[in-house]
Amino acid sequence: MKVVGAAFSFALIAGACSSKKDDSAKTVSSTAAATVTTAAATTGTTAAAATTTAGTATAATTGATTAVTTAVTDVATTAVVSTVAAEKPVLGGKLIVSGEAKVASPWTPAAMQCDSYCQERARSFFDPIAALGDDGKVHPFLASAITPNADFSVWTVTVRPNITFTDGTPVNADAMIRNLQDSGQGILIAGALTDVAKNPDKSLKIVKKDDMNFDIYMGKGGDPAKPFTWSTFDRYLTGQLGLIASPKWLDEVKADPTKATSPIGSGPFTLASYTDDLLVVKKNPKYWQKDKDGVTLPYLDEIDFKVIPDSANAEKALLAGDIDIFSTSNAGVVKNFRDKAAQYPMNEQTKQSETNFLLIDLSKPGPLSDQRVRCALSESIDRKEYIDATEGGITQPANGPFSPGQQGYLADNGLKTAQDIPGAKALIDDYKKATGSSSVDITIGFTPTADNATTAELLKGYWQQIGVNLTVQTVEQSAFITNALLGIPDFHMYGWRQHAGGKVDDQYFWWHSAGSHPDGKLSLNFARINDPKIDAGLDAAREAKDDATAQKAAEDVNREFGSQCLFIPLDYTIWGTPHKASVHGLATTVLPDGGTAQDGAGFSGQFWLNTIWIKP
Amino acid sequence: MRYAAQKTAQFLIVFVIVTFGVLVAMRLGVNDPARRMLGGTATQANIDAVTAKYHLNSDYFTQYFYWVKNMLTLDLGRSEIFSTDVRTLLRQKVPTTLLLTIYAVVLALLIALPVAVLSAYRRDGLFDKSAGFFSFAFVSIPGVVLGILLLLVFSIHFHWFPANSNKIYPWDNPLQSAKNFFLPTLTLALPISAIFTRLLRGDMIMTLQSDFITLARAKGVSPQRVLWRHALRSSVFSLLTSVGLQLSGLLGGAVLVESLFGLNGLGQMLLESLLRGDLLVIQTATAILVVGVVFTNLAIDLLYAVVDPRIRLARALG
Amino acid sequence: MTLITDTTSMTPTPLDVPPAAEPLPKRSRSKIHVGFWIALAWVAALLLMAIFADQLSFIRLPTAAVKNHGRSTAGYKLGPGWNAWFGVDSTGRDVFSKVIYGARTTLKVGLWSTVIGLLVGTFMGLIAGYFKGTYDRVISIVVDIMLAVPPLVLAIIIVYRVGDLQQDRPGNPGILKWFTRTEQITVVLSLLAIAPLARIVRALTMSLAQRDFVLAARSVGAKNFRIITREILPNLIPAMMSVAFTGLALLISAEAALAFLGFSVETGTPTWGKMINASYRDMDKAWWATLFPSLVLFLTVLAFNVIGDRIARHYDIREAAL
Amino acid sequence: MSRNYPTRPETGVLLDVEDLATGFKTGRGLVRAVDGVSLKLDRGKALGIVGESGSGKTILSRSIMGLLPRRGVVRAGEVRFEGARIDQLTIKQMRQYWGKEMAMIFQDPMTSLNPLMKIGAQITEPLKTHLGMGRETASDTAEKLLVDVGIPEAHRRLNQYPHELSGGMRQRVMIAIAMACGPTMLFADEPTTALDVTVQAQILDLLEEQRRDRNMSLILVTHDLGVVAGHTDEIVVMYAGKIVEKAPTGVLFSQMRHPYTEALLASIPKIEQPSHTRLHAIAGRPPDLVNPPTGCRFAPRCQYAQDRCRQQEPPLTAGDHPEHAYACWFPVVTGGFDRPAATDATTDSNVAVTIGGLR
Repeated sequence: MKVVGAAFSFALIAGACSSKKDDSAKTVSSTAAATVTTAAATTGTTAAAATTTAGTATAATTGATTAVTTAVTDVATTAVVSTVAAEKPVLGGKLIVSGEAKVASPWTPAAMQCDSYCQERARSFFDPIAALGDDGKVHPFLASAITPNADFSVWTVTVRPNITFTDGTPVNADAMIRNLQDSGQGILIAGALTDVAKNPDKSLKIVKKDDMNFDIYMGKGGDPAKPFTWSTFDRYLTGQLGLIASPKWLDEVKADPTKATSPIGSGPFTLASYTDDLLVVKKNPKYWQKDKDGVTLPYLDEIDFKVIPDSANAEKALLAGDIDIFSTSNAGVVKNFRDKAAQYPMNEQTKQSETNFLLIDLSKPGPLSDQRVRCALSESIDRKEYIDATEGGITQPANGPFSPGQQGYLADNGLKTAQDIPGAKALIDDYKKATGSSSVDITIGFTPTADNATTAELLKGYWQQIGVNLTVQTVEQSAFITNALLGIPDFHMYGWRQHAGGKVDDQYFWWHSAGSHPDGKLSLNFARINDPKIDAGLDAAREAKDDATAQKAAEDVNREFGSQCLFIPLDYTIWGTPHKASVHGLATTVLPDGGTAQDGAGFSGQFWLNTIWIKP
Repeated sequence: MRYAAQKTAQFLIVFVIVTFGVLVAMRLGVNDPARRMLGGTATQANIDAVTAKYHLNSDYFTQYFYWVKNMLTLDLGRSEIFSTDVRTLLRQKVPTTLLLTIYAVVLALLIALPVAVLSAYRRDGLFDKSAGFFSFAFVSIPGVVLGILLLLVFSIHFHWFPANSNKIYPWDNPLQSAKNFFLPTLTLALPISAIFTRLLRGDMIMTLQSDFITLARAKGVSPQRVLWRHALRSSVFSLLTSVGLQLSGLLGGAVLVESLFGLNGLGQMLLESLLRGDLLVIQTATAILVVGVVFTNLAIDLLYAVVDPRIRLARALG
Repeated sequence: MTLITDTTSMTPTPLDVPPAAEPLPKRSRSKIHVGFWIALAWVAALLLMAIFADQLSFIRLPTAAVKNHGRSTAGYKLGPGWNAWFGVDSTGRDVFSKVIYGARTTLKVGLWSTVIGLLVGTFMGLIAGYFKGTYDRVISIVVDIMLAVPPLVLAIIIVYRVGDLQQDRPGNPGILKWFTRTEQITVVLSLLAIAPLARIVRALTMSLAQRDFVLAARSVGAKNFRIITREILPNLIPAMMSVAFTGLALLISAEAALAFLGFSVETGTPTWGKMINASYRDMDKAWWATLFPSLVLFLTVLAFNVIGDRIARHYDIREAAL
Repeated sequence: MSRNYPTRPETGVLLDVEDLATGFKTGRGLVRAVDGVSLKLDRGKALGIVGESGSGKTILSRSIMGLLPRRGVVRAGEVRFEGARIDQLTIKQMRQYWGKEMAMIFQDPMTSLNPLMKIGAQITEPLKTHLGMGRETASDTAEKLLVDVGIPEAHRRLNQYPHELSGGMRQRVMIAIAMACGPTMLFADEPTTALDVTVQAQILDLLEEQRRDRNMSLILVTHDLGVVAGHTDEIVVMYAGKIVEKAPTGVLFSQMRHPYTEALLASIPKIEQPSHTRLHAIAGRPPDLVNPPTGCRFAPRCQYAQDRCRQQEPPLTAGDHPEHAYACWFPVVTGGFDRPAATDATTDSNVAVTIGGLR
């Protein structure tokens, strides 16, 4: 049922990261799973994620139909709500949510090692500085304004007044700066924030203007002397980097790390209890946000976040009434709920989502450093069969890391997605003749899930036909990410899922040679891509001041992926959030500035919590 | 006394060898255990601290010494993988598995005792034959198959029980807890009850042929009393041994059911920490299992003596 | 005064049941026979099909995609029927063929691990039971240790570590590369079998060593080796045969459990446990892909148990000893 | 059913067994363990049933008492106890007799006392069941019973387990259990076989004493003619499920007619012999009771057997004494107490030689 290929998906920035652990989808948004450090993730997460969402909501609606009256609209725009718009929200009640990931723990935003579900939980007690709207734009959230200077090299954040953390500490410039500086020190985040200016002591160059205002400076390569145009920086403030915790609590955690499990923020809920399996949050009665009728949010009294690692189990749990809602990227599960839309409306996210692909460690000497071999492997795959076997037949074959709805997506980027065994075999024979090697042996790593095992079986079959021997190793997820990050074990390839997002800039440090380090050194550019055309495209997109320029740059990047077969793409992820018909208000969140929030704050497989209500 | 000393010595030897064996097994060929325990993005300082704390650079004996020392001071350490300290982790996981284990064995006994006693009493009767057939089938049905069938029928088809038994403890919500634990318990209990039934029936049949049973009947004691008071007690020795084996097997062997039903217990924790290379958790979990197994055996041993005064006598004499 | 008055009857009283009629017990005995032969036939058929799978035309290759009217059947698009007897699995492969090829692996692993376990366990048990003393103490401790860790946990730890050590990582002993995954699983499963077998053999040997014929052999000066091989071992064989079949059944289940938890043989080699693991989540829409391998697994385990049980009854071996 | 023994009649027929047959269904066919046995027993008297193992004497006593399993066992004939038929009763009904009216003691007190129950509990069990005694009363009564059967430190014994007592003590406990509810009829199945010779006599004396004290009837089942000699009023000799000879004790010993009885007598151990080897004294084995030989069942092993013996089964015929009966075509004349009168009796034989030959 699940995505095979992608053993793991990863999206530091854009929330693109989801990992699939059991069969289900674990979206790791920022996370790089347990391993990856967080900070970077944080940052990135937001942005990308946000993007994703927009598309999603729409789609969802369509699928879900029934109860949903909503009108769907054009993709980018709308988040459709699955609820009847006119109905008045009911206060009170308890929502039971389940998700796949267990790991979360230290809840300090700087140290959180968070997947999508963890992000979702974190946003119940932390507010982000900014959030994505369904217009694809960044809207201030805990800030009241986020404004760049003319060339996008200095971003000014104005703090929303009269808000306090639940421990009574005021939310002000000092609190935000404290959080941003903490987050800026993570290994990964440093990788993502290379173009934020740094002080001599390595801290981010953030200057407090007054109690409620501060500036963040951009600098090429971190150099404060080289002001840098970063037109999409604010997207980062919608993700983990933007989550703001009480500085008082952060100090307490520093003194006593065990306090890390009882987070304090300014969010709609406060934490009541937390274990590995169950997180309970209760309504924050003094929450600052109100809905458009002036009712203080949130509507719910309590949310129980359970952990069900396997989406198939979560499906059964929802059908049995044990839970009210969950998110999944398990296409089989999504498919099942499409058939049950009357009883279980579902939000679907099909645009701007992650790509399932085989990640290649390009720096390893061996057959995979040869473009012919890579392309032959790709061409020998019967993507239709793969999708039928592991994705319930509902996903679309992918031609690269750009999914529909993303900046730079092309229906044809030069990569052949149809199976062509003779052609592939010819390429391999060619390679063998050219290099004099008698056999092509490849090792691939997967996380241990049943769907991955199925994928591995299929791949082994395809590649056997073209004369390639495949050895399959299974490694648990966190170790898996470590392996890929450090390039330690002798894997040539990894089943992977990543790269959700709206803008190509969200993927910058995943693909840019600046993030590429040799095996043995931590490399956010997992594939260790070192391709001048891709670098050029990414740089151009980051500095582009208009969409058309960025779009063109993104398309160039996409074509380069296609012609070089830098990845072996399989298909695009579909996310679904099925829930009981009694659950309403999934995508109606109104942002403080009056805009409508993008579904799930732009993260794959998430949804807003503060405006959910349950019809008794 | 001699008995106690012997048992203690035996326990210590087994405990030391097993835990040391696990330590070596887990660290053999691992270049940088600290990095493995902490994950790829751990800072060097963090790695150095852990290496120093557990003496990961020293030989295995030294490492073992410090591990034991830490255990004795109840410093179980912290798991980065689960991002919590191991003691908390155990507090979360052990009750689940313990409950599951106890439930399963108790349920198995509740099924096996009456069935076996009745089968033996009406030997070769219709009940005995059908019980024999079913117990043979249940002994042979692999846990995976049984669990899947139960899930399919009772959870997916009838919706009587949750498919995913998110653990709820009886002291929190007895009814819900019972519902959640029922299918996993049943999956474990049915094959075990079949084993118990077969053993007990065989022994009961032997016992029922002995003179003291005839004597008891000749006293005019009721058949129920003859069966349950006289015959059962003398027939439980193989059963006791088997209960011990099953209990200790289940402590760690419930992994399969835990994973099938989404119960998050000791087995799952062990599996997960193993896959993620969390050496500390594995060692601690194994140590707990070994202690559990040894104590179960001890308890069974003591039960023998409770049931049979002759064993008491023999032990008292050394 | 007369104590006993008289015996009136001079001729035997006819009893209600004519003695010639052979009553119940005989019938039930022959019923067991039937079960035994069915079990044997099942195992034999499975073995034959597994061995000659490549030659039998009705068995597809497990990697061959099944087409239905020329179209791919991936995604369980074909249920049980004439085209594919047990239907197809998620990849559109023939479940029946996979079950047969799976039998190959499963039986190979099960049989070999039983044989290895039997050899080692019998050796250990014989030494401990016959020589007693220090040998016994040492072996008993070894057995205790092996039994102190729950079997599935032991298996998981070893299988995982062996697989882990096989990976090309600086510092890993390369020697483990010589073992295929199947061989690793076999060895690990045989480890599980050793301790219980050693225990049984030890107990049996101890009681045999007390018997008259052994004492007699010893009194005429027979050497230990001769006594063990000529007197004790042959008498162990019936019990060991029974135990071997029961053990085989257990090991097959254990293999399935391991595979279910994701510790299985190489990719591309089907086993029943793997097949179940791959499809049980889709039971609600494609019951056949889970049910048939489960059923075959169950029946095979059952068959081996029946055979073991039958041998035990034949030689009157008490179950408690096992 | 709730009769109280003080009001029981002192004399009269207590037990009347008529034509009792008992068979076991086996895979080979029906084993006719008891085949047409009739006997009567008066109140307060003692009857000895003698025969080798396998002769059906134990089955006979259990069959009379109704203790055999119901499944796989075929019973025919009538058993009257105090004039009422008890052979058709259900187990539930029989429980009114068991322990209260009839009691039984066994050969080996080690296996017939429950090894896992305290002696006190085993004695009080019937007291509580039949007499409805409470804990305290039952315990006191149990102690008195133990004193009665000659066990020292009775109070302490109540809390002991069978394995803590000597063999003789255990058998006394058994007797105490049997006596607990004051039964009118006691079956003693080889009560002394497992005991030392010296203890044997004590136990037999104890049984005798108890019988007289309580005006109880006793059926003493044994393979040892020596045991019954001094302690019974009448003796029945069984072979292969049938009665082959019966007579008042004195008459039997003075005028025994059946060769089997003679052989049994010959096998009484000498003092110096260990007590367990006796029955092997008769050559050959008892016949297969599924397909018994035609004619006299003892014929294959009989020293004096002739063709007629192998063809025709001898009926029980009356002997010289009115209460003496035996089933033999060619009865022996033994002991020199009485000369044979029958015409077809065998020629005078030297007893010593015969015995030697039989061994």
